[in-house]
Formats: sequence, C-alpha cells, structure tokens
Amino acid sequence: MQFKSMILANAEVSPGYWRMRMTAPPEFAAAQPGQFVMVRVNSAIDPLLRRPFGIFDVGTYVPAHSGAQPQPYLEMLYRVVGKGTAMLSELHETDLLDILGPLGKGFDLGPLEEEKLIVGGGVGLAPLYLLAKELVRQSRVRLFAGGRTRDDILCITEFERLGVECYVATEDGSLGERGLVTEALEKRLDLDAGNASIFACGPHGMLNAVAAIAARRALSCQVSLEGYMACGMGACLGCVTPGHHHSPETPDYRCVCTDGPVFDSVDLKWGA
Amino acid sequence: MQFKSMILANAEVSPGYWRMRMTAPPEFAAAQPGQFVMVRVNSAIDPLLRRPFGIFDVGTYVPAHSGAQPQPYLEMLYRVVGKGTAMLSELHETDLLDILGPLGKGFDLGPLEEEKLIVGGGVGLAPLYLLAKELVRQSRVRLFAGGRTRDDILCITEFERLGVECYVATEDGSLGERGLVTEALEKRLDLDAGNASIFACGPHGMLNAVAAIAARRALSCQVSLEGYMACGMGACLGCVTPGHHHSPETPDYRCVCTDGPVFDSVDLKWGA
Amino acid sequence: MKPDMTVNIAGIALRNPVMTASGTFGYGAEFAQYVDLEKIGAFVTKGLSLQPRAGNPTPRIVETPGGMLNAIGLQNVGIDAFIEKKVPFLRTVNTPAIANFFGNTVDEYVEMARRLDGIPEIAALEVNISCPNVKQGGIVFGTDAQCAFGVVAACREATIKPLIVKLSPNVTDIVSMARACADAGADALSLINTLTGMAIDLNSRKPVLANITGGFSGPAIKPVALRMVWQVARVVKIPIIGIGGIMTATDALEFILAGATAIQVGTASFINPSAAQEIAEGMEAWLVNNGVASVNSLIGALEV
Amino acid sequence: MKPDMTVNIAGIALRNPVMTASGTFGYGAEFAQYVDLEKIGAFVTKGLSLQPRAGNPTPRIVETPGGMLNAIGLQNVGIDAFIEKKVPFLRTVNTPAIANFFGNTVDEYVEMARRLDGIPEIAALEVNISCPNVKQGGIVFGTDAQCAFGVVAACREATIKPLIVKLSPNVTDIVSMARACADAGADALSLINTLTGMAIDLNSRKPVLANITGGFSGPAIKPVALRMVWQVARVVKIPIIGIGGIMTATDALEFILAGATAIQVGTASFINPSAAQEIAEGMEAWLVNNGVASVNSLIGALEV
Ligand SMILES: Cc1cc2nc3c(=O)[nH]c(=O)nc-3n(C[C@H](O)[C@H](O)[C@H](O)COP(=O)(O)OP(=O)(O)OC[C@H]3O[C@@H](n4cnc5c(N)ncnc54)[C@H](O)[C@@H]3O)c2cc1C
Ligand SMILES: Cc1cc2nc3c(=O)[nH]c(=O)nc-3n(C[C@H](O)[C@H](O)[C@H](O)COP(=O)(O)OP(=O)(O)OC[C@H]3O[C@@H](n4cnc5c(N)ncnc54)[C@H](O)[C@@H]3O)c2cc1C
Ligand SMILES: Cc1cc2nc3c(=O)[nH]c(=O)nc-3n(C[C@H](O)[C@H](O)[C@H](O)COP(=O)(O)O)c2cc1C
Ligand SMILES: Cc1cc2nc3c(=O)[nH]c(=O)nc-3n(C[C@H](O)[C@H](O)[C@H](O)COP(=O)(O)O)c2cc1C
Ligand code: FES
Ligand code: FES
Repeated sequence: MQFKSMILANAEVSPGYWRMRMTAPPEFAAAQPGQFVMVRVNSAIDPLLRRPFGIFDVGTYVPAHSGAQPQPYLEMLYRVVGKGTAMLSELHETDLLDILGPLGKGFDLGPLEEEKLIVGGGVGLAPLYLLAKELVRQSRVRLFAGGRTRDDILCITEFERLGVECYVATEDGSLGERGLVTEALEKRLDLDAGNASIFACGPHGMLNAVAAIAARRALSCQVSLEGYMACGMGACLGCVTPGHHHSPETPDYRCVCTDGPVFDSVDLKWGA
Repeated sequence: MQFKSMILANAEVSPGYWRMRMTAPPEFAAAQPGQFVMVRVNSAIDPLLRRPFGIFDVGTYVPAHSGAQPQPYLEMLYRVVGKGTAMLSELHETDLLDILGPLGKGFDLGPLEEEKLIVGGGVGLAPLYLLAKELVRQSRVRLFAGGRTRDDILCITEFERLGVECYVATEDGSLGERGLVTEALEKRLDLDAGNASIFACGPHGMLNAVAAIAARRALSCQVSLEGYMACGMGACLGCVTPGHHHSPETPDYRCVCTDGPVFDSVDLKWGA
Repeated sequence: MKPDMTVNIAGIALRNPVMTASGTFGYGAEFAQYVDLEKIGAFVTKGLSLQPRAGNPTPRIVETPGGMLNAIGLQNVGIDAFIEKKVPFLRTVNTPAIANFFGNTVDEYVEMARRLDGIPEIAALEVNISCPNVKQGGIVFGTDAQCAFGVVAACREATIKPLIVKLSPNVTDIVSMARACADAGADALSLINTLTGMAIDLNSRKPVLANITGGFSGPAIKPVALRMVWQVARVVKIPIIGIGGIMTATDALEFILAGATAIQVGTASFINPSAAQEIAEGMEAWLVNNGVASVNSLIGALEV
Repeated sequence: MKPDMTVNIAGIALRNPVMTASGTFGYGAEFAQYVDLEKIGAFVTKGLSLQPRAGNPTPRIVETPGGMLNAIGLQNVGIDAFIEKKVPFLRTVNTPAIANFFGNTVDEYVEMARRLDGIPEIAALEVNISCPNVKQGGIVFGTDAQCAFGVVAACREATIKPLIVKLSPNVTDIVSMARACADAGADALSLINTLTGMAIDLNSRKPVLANITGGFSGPAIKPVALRMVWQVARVVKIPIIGIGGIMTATDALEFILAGATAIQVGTASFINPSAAQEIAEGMEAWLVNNGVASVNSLIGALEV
C-alpha cells in the first residue's frame, strides 16, 4: 500500500547510522520480517527514485495528546551512503514521507524446534530485528553481528533485550572478536551444528560465504538481498538476481523485489 | 559576491507573501536600493536555477548570545508563485542558503529637492522599501501601493513608520480606493505634479502605464524590471529586454541583470 | 458539467487520454492494487517477443539527474507464456490492453504481429522499432527511415488490429521517421522511446550498467519528447501518443497542446504507482477549472 | 605529491583539463570576480559571428527538470567589437582563450576563421557547426556528415591555429559526424552542444520560449553526453573535450574515463559561478586521495 507517514523520531544511533520511527497504517502490524518499504525521500525530482529499506521494527505507540488511542508505527535502520540517505537524515519529527509497503517476500520462520542463527553484517541487521522478535517466541536464537569497526555494530542491546545470545566480530577487533562474522558463525557451528537454520543479511560477499557454510553443512539458509530497484513491485525488472540454474545460455533471473528480497540460499546462483 | 547565509526569520506577512531575514556579509551595508540577489533554493538540482529577489532591507542585528557584536542582515519580501518560492517558504531559522549579490544597477536617487513618488504593485514593493529608506532622508516621499485585494498590499506600516505618505488602491476595493494604483498616481499628479520623480516596480502592465503617465507629464521615471534569469551577471544573455530603439531590424537588447534591473523608463521600449 | 475526456486513437475509443507505457507497468496486474485500471484510458504491456527473453545482466538500472537509465534487455515471458499466463487477466479488466512487441528480423516482427492479431483481448498493437536489425548488421530499425518503412509495412499486412508504431528519439530527423511509418500504414505513432545514455561509476572505473549504455527516461527527457511530438504533429496526419517524462496532469496537457491525442505514463509509475490514475483525474479537474468542454479541443491547440 | 593535471589539446598545453563552455561564461571578464581564471585550463568565449547578432526575442530561457532550455539566438557583439572591446581583457589573463564562432554559410565560417586566425590573444578556434546552412535550405551543418566535412575542411584551410569542432548531439550517428570532422582536419572535438528541446506554458497555451524550441543543457543531459563521448572516443584518434551537465569534479572525471582529454563546464557556472575552479580543485583532490599521479592516465581508462 501507499501512504503518507509522519516522522516520529530520527536519530543517529552510531556514526553514520540512523534509526527512524514513523507512523504507519494498521496493516503494518501484519508486516513479515524481511519485507521492505520504498521511501520517496522528497517530493522534488532529486532524488527521483524511491529508496528501499528493510522494516526494522513495527509496533504501537500512544500519541502525547490526552485520550489518544495507540497508533501503529514503523521503524527503519539506515546507513547514510549517498544523496537519498543523507537527505533522510536531515528530516525532522513531524516531516512527512511517502511510503510504499510492506513489499516483497519475507523470511520463512521454519520449524519451531530448530535453533535459529541470525547473521547480520553492518546495516544488514536492519531486517533481522523484527525477525528475531518473532523467532524468540518459539526458538532459541543466536545473533552473529559483524562489521568493520565497532561503529558498524548496531542495536545489540535491543537484541539482547529479546533474549538473543549475541556474538560480535569486527575486522579491526574494536568490539567482540577480531575477524569476520562468518568465522564466528563457523566456530559456533563447529561446537554444535544440531539442526540449526540460518538467516542472513549483509554485504553480498558475506552472504556468499554464509551460503557456502550452510551448503557444506546442509543447513537451511535464507538470505535477504539488495538490488537496484526502480518500482519495488515486479514491473520494471531492474532488480533481478540470477537464480541457481542461471547461465548465459539458460538464463534464470528472479526479481529481488517480489520473488525476494528473502531467498532460500540454494535457489540462488553464488560466486565462486 | 557569493556567500552562505543563515536564515534568521521566515514568516508569512500576508496570505502567500513571506518576509525572510538572513545573515549577510558586511559588504551588504553598501547595497543600493533596487539591487537584487540570486538565491539557490537548495543544493539539489530541483529547482536547478537560482531565483532572483529584490533586496527589501539591509541592517544590523545583535545575535542572542552574550557579548555578541552587531551583525549585518539582509531581508527579502517574496510571493509564493511556484516551486522555488514554495520551497523557500518551508525553510526554517538556522537553515542555510547560498546567495549571490548584491547584483545589478539600483535606483538613481535623483536631485534632493524633488518630491519622490514610489509606485509598487503587489510584491513589486519589495525593492522599494530600501529605496524609501534612502529617499526620506532628504526628500518628501509618497507611496502608491496597489494590488488585487488587500492581501496584496504589503508592509504599509513599515513605509508609514519611515514618514512616507501612503496611498493604497485595490482592484476589489477591499483596502484603500477601488481601482488601479496608476489611477491613484494620476489623481495625485493632477493635484500637484511639481517636479516629482517616479520610481516604480510591479507587473509589466503597471510599469507600462506608469511609464506612459511619466512620459505625458515629462517626469523622470525609473522602473525596476523582472526577466527570466539564469546567471544574473550578464553572461547568459537570457534576461534581456528591448531598449527604446529596438525593432526587429535594429535590435537593441539590454540585460536586465547588469544594465538593470532598474532602467530609466525612456530607455526602454514600451507596448502600445 | 463533466468534461468529455474520451479520445479516439486508431479506431479505439479511450475513456481518457492516459495510458501506461510499455515496460513500466508490467502486464497490468502488477499495479492493480494502486491504480483502478478502469480509470485510465488503456495500458500497454511489457514488450513481447516470439521467444522468452532473459534480458541483460545486472545492474540494469541507475538513477541520473532527473531521470534514470535502464538496460533491462527486453526481458519478457515470450508470446506463448503471455497468452497462457497474462491474457486471462486482461479479460477481467474493462480497459483496452495494447500489446507492445519487437523482433530481431522483419520476419519475427511479422510473426509477432500475426500471433497478437489472433488474441481478442488485445485492442491494438504497439510495435517497438528501437531494436537492432540482426540481418542488416545491427542497424536499429527505428533509426533508418527505409528500414522502419519496411518493418511497419510488413506488420501492417499481418494484422487488422490498429497498429501503433513507437519511434526512437535517437535520430537526426524524427519527422522523416514519422512520415515513413505513416506511409507504411501505421494508424498512430507513439513518441518517444528512451534516449540512449550512459552512466559511469568513478570509483570502480566501470560503466554502472552491465550493458554499458541504457535507455534514458523520466522528467529529464521531457523537453526532447515535447519538441519531437510538436515537430511530428505539425506534418503527420495520424494521431500521436506523447511519451517522455510525464509526471503530472500539467505535463500531460502540455503534450496534448503540442499535438498528442493521448499520452503514456512511464517512469512516473515507479515513483508514484498511482500516477496514471492521478494524471487522468488531474487532467479532468483542469478541464473543469478552465471551462474546457472536451479534451479534444486542446489537441494541437498550441498557439505559436 | 601534487598530481600532474596538465593536458594537451590540439597542441595547446592546459594547466588542467577544465574549460568553461561557450555562451555560459561571457567573454571571460564577467566571471573574473568569482573564478580565478588562472586556476582553470582555458575559457571559451560566447559564439562569435561576422556581424553583431541581436539574438531572439524573449523569453529566451526556461528551467526544465534538471536542466534548462535557451534560445539566446547566438546574440554576440560581432568580430569587430570583439577585437576592439573584448580582446584587450584576454591579454591580461595568463590562460588560453578559445574563440567559439559560427556562420550562416561556408564563406562566413571561413571568413571568421581567417579573422580569428589573426588575433594573437586567441589560442585556438572552436567552430560551432550547430547552425543552419542558409544556402542549403537551412539544414544544420552539424547534422549532416558531408556538410560538416565541407565546412570544417574550409575552416581548416583558413587557420593555422588549433581547430576544435563542436558537435551537435541531435544526430542519429554521432560517430560518423565525428569521423567526418576528424577527416576534414579538426585537431580536437568538443561534444556535446545542446539537445533540441521545447517547453510549453499550459495556461497561456504557448511555447515558453519566443523561439518555440531551444537548446537543452544542464545535469539532465549528462547521460547522453557521456554516451556520445564514449562512442566517439573509441573510434576517433583526435582528443575530445567532454561537455554536458558537468556540475562536479566527479562528473568531470567520469567524462575523462569515458575518453575526454578535457572538459567544459557550461550551465553549472550559472548555478555556481565558481563551479569551474571548484571542479578543477576537486579533480586534483580526487587524484591525490586516490594516488593517481597524472590525470592523463585516466583518459579513456574506463574498464568495459
Ligand atoms: C530490499 C532492500 C532493503 C534494504 N534495506 C536497507 C536498510 O534497511 N537499511 C539501509 O541502510 N539500507 C538498506 N538498503 C540499501 C539502501 O536501499 C541504499 O543504501 C539506499 O538506496 C542508498 O540511497 P542513497 O540515495 O543514499 O545512495 P545513492 O548511492 O545516491 O543511490 C543511488 C541509487 O542507487 C541505489 N542504491 C544505492 N545503494 C544501494 C543498495 N545497497 N541497494 C540497492 N540500491 C542501492 C539507490 O536506491 C539509488 O537508486 C536496502 C536495499 C534493498 C534493495
Ligand atoms: C530582478 C528581479 C527581482 C525580483 N524580486 C522579487 C522580489 O523581491 N520578490 C518576489 O516575490 N519576486 C521577485 N522576483 C520574481 C521572482 O524571481 C520569481 O517570482 C521567482 O523566481 C519564482 O520562482 P518559483 O520557483 O517560485 O516559480 P516558477 O514559476 O516555478 O519558476 C520557474 C522559473 O521561472 C522563473 N520565474 C518565474 N517567475 C518569474 C518572474 N516573475 N521573474 C523572473 N523569473 C521568474 C524562475 O526564476 C524560474 O527560473 C524578481 C525577479 C527579478 C528578475
Ligand atoms: C524499465 C523500463 C523498461 C522499458 N521497456 C520498454 C519496452 O519493453 N518496450 C518499449 O517500447 N518501451 C519500453 N520502455 C520505454 C517506455 O515505454 C517509455 O517510452 C520511456 O520510458 C519514456 O517515457 P517516461 O519518461 O515516461 O518513462 C521502457 C522504459 C523503462 C524505464
Ligand atoms: C545560455 C547558453 C548559451 C550558449 N551559447 C553557445 C554558443 O554561443 N556557442 C556554442 O557553441 N555553444 C553554446 N552553448 C552550449 C554550451 O556551450 C554547452 O555545449 C551546453 O550548454 C552543454 O553543456 P552544459 O550542460 O554544461 O551547459 C550555450 C549554452 C547555454 C546554456
Ligand atoms: S524493482 Fe522493479 S521489478 Fe524489482
Ligand atoms: S541573467 Fe544571465 S545575462 Fe542576465
């Protein structure tokens, strides 16, 4: 659906990373973890296209005025990387945004008895918080959060508050273990793979590595992808990603926006 | 000169008309009445071109913090007509603007002993306030302010505070006399033309009529024109207006931005 | 009084002049949640070919100042899957569906026209001639008047449905292209398709698009589109569908004044999925506010 | 270490690759307050003709999404007044001045080239072939390869100064135009001049520009310009000056990667009068930050 949303809060949570809360229609209560929104940053033509962002959280709040009913809200966690996100970070409480969503196919929560391993690289954590909120109801959940430095490790406290066990790895060792988050994941799997399933979001290289780890151990693995998007609804065919059987001769492209952004890792074509 | 200016105040003074005060470099103290500025509304490419505005006022203010020195400011009076002015009206205190100016050739104040008649149509009043401020020092000044309705009659109190005698005409009679401002001007001139000189700014039709009145009575008349501008500094040749001797065979174009925006009315080509 | 918004393009009566542009509206169903399809004049499907086409590698799109480039590579399900999977939806909507199509050879174009001619749910055919002619060394059909005449004349033989030809703007002389297509039997002309553009990523030192160049669309191209519609409308008798950067009802009416009988909304649907419907509603509101009884009185009404 | 920013265009050594574009920088003096002319590579004067030209009626400019249209009509002081009033300023600036010029006939072009050839303050000539050939029924010199060859070859005979040809982008095949000009003896090519566009005012039902159509410039046209520079650079040996929508150092470096040896800043100077100098400084800073020793190593370094 398309709606006008009012910003309730917009704050920098770590250098370069922002968290925005905004009003949402009641339908957002049913948003699936892993779905996303397309945000029109402003009404001018620069930037022209909407920007896609994962749904970090949904919930309800009670407005300040007396006798107010609880209202649904939506949260995004975003990194300032270019023009659109820079403009977003300059918006204030009560400013309005035009939003499309929830869009796409979210995570499949999987069987209850499994252990759930969540792997997030940097702002890739964004769609994993709502996921963790759902998963902790029924399963044991561990989070593997990675980043270059400790500034890239986001919202760990929030995950811990859910009862998620958190493992942190930074490339420079400034927080948690020094190294890649995939190393932390493998270490844990070496200890006890059991019948865990994996949920991952982050840079493509990280997802590639996670998919390989899952494949080697025959674990179920879902990944949330990014892709350059114009429409977000399967019409422009701009956002596609090669499916497992893709080759130049037998092309097999999937729409990240409607077939994904969450895919079972075995359905995708991965690099060497 | 080009400078970054901080907005000090931005308020709607009449429906659709706004007055903005912003910081200015010390050089602005020497701005001539009738000069203008080119404002970059925002740093994105929409809108792309700068917008020209007359200099309504310049002065100094003392910033709120203790021990502060007086700082120069600049004021604009603008009407929201399109995208750029709409965006301007949405800016807040402390927002920054990129400004070029003071640009162009201002009013020639003329001999001291004359009576000065200022004629402004709607937002055409904008460059006339600073002019009146100068003129009242030495001459008797009368203002003829016209508009469609009383909402289009701006800042009369400010002119009165300078000691200017104000005549108001609205087309619907909702303020002052019913009719055109040029009728009010003619009435006054019928009473006593003396050796008055005329200074006018407003819609082209009004300026045309004022120039005709001045010509009939052989009074000196300066008009401030508008023109679609890209550069504001005589380089693009976009803003030109036909000079007195202009004809398709003997073309004679003047740059509004550098030869004007203020012209002696006899130097221009007027419609029938 | 409700103004008359109906227009006639190549024998099809449209309830209003607003269509959606090929490649920007899927096969119609994708936008049904955002646009009441029965509030727009017609919709045009994604370009179809005989065989399914996988399209280009990614990245396929990139934003540019005021516009975007796409190098989708004409990915489409192919005519068979179209008939099986997409046509049933068309039956449920009381709005003309126009099939956009292309080929690599004149024979493929003709075969496509023949196949589409047999689908009753299709109200008209829009032939995209911005494709390289594989038999003639890859020269784009739509950039050579003789080539364009040939392919259009051949398609004309193959269908009795209204035939709309969509012109490429990447030409020196759009008028001679338009004339050639009209002479070859086109019932209407759509213009413009995308300009050819390119974007470069300084840091990687590579083109942004995997395909290197792409089709340039969006508000940035409107001045070129408007100019071409005006140039063609002055000399060609058949109706024109104006396309290129239309974002608002004002934009749409400008194209009508320039000589377009109808318009198509492309990139705007990405930015605002209900754009087409809002534009139709906005045009009607403008007619009401300006006391214009029929949109037909505005066609080509530019005062020059 | 200071990177090497010098480039060589048609035998003129430039301290850096940034020039200002004809018609957007007056005759140089207009911008001296905002740009240190000795911090840019070269500047190009407003297009000159034999006789002074009054230009078109107003309005002459209009903003469009991400760009602008101009129909100045080549207003200029004419060669005599140029020599008398503008050349003295050029003597005071230690930066190459390039004279842009045009004519209505081949003879006028030749006469202009000859006159300019005699002015020592002029470092090079840039011939604008986007003008209608009055003798050949108004066909624009720069849209027909044979016509372009003719006028360039004739100018080549008339001057020993470096001869730069500025190409029109309103053509089907920019490469064949570029080839024709190179074959005719051009030392370098400038591309692109403006696209032809149009804007309409819905309320008055009139074209916004008195001239009806105008030249389209600004960031909106960058994708087309970049594409043409890349296409031409791959096949033509002489240096290219990239023009079209350059607003930032990043834009400029993208043109260099695409194959341009130098670039020109046009519309950007209206929005930011110090744009040219800031772009030159920004390019140098980028080279420093990226450890690139010479800008020459980036020319055509796009990895495709
Ligand atoms: C399904 C999905 C979910 C996402 N969720 C989040 C999130 O929760 N938090 C977050 O910070 N980022 C997220 N991203 C990435 C985010 O969309 C980009 O960082 C953002 O669009 C950059 O915009 P910009 O204008 O700041 O950057 P620019 O570089 O100026 O953008 C230029 C163009 O490139 C596109 N683009 C740039 N980077 C990306 C990217 N990584 N993925 C897709 N398109 C890109 C932009 O959308 C725009 O069209 C998500 C992307 C997708 C596809
Ligand atoms: C020397 C000069 C002084 C001016 N002083 C004032 C002033 O003090 N207060 C005020 O309210 N207005 C003034 N104007 C008019 C003001 O510049 C326009 O109203 C404003 O540019 C409109 O911008 P927009 O984006 O809101 O409108 P849009 O219609 O969206 O603008 C589109 C384009 O048209 C140009 N344009 C539109 N209207 C005018 C106009 N009347 N004159 C020149 N260009 C125009 C814009 O600059 C822009 O390039 C002045 C104009 C000039 C030339
Ligand atoms: C993503 C995308 C895909 C397109 N696919 C097609 C196509 O398959 N066939 C076609 O004729 N035009 C296609 N076009 C061109 C559009 O139909 C339209 O002519 C062009 O985008 C200009 O209009 P706009 O500026 O409103 O988008 C496509 C455009 C875009 C942006
Ligand atoms: C107002 C204006 C006047 C111009 N006059 C000339 C001219 O006299 N001769 C010429 O060759 N190009 C002229 N041009 C074209 C520019 O030099 C340049 O090629 C074009 O604007 C594209 O660059 P840009 O997008 O950076 O502006 C003019 C452009 C503008 C905007
Ligand atoms: S973003 Fe348009 S199809 Fe996915
Ligand atoms: S605005 Fe450019 S010359 Fe006057």
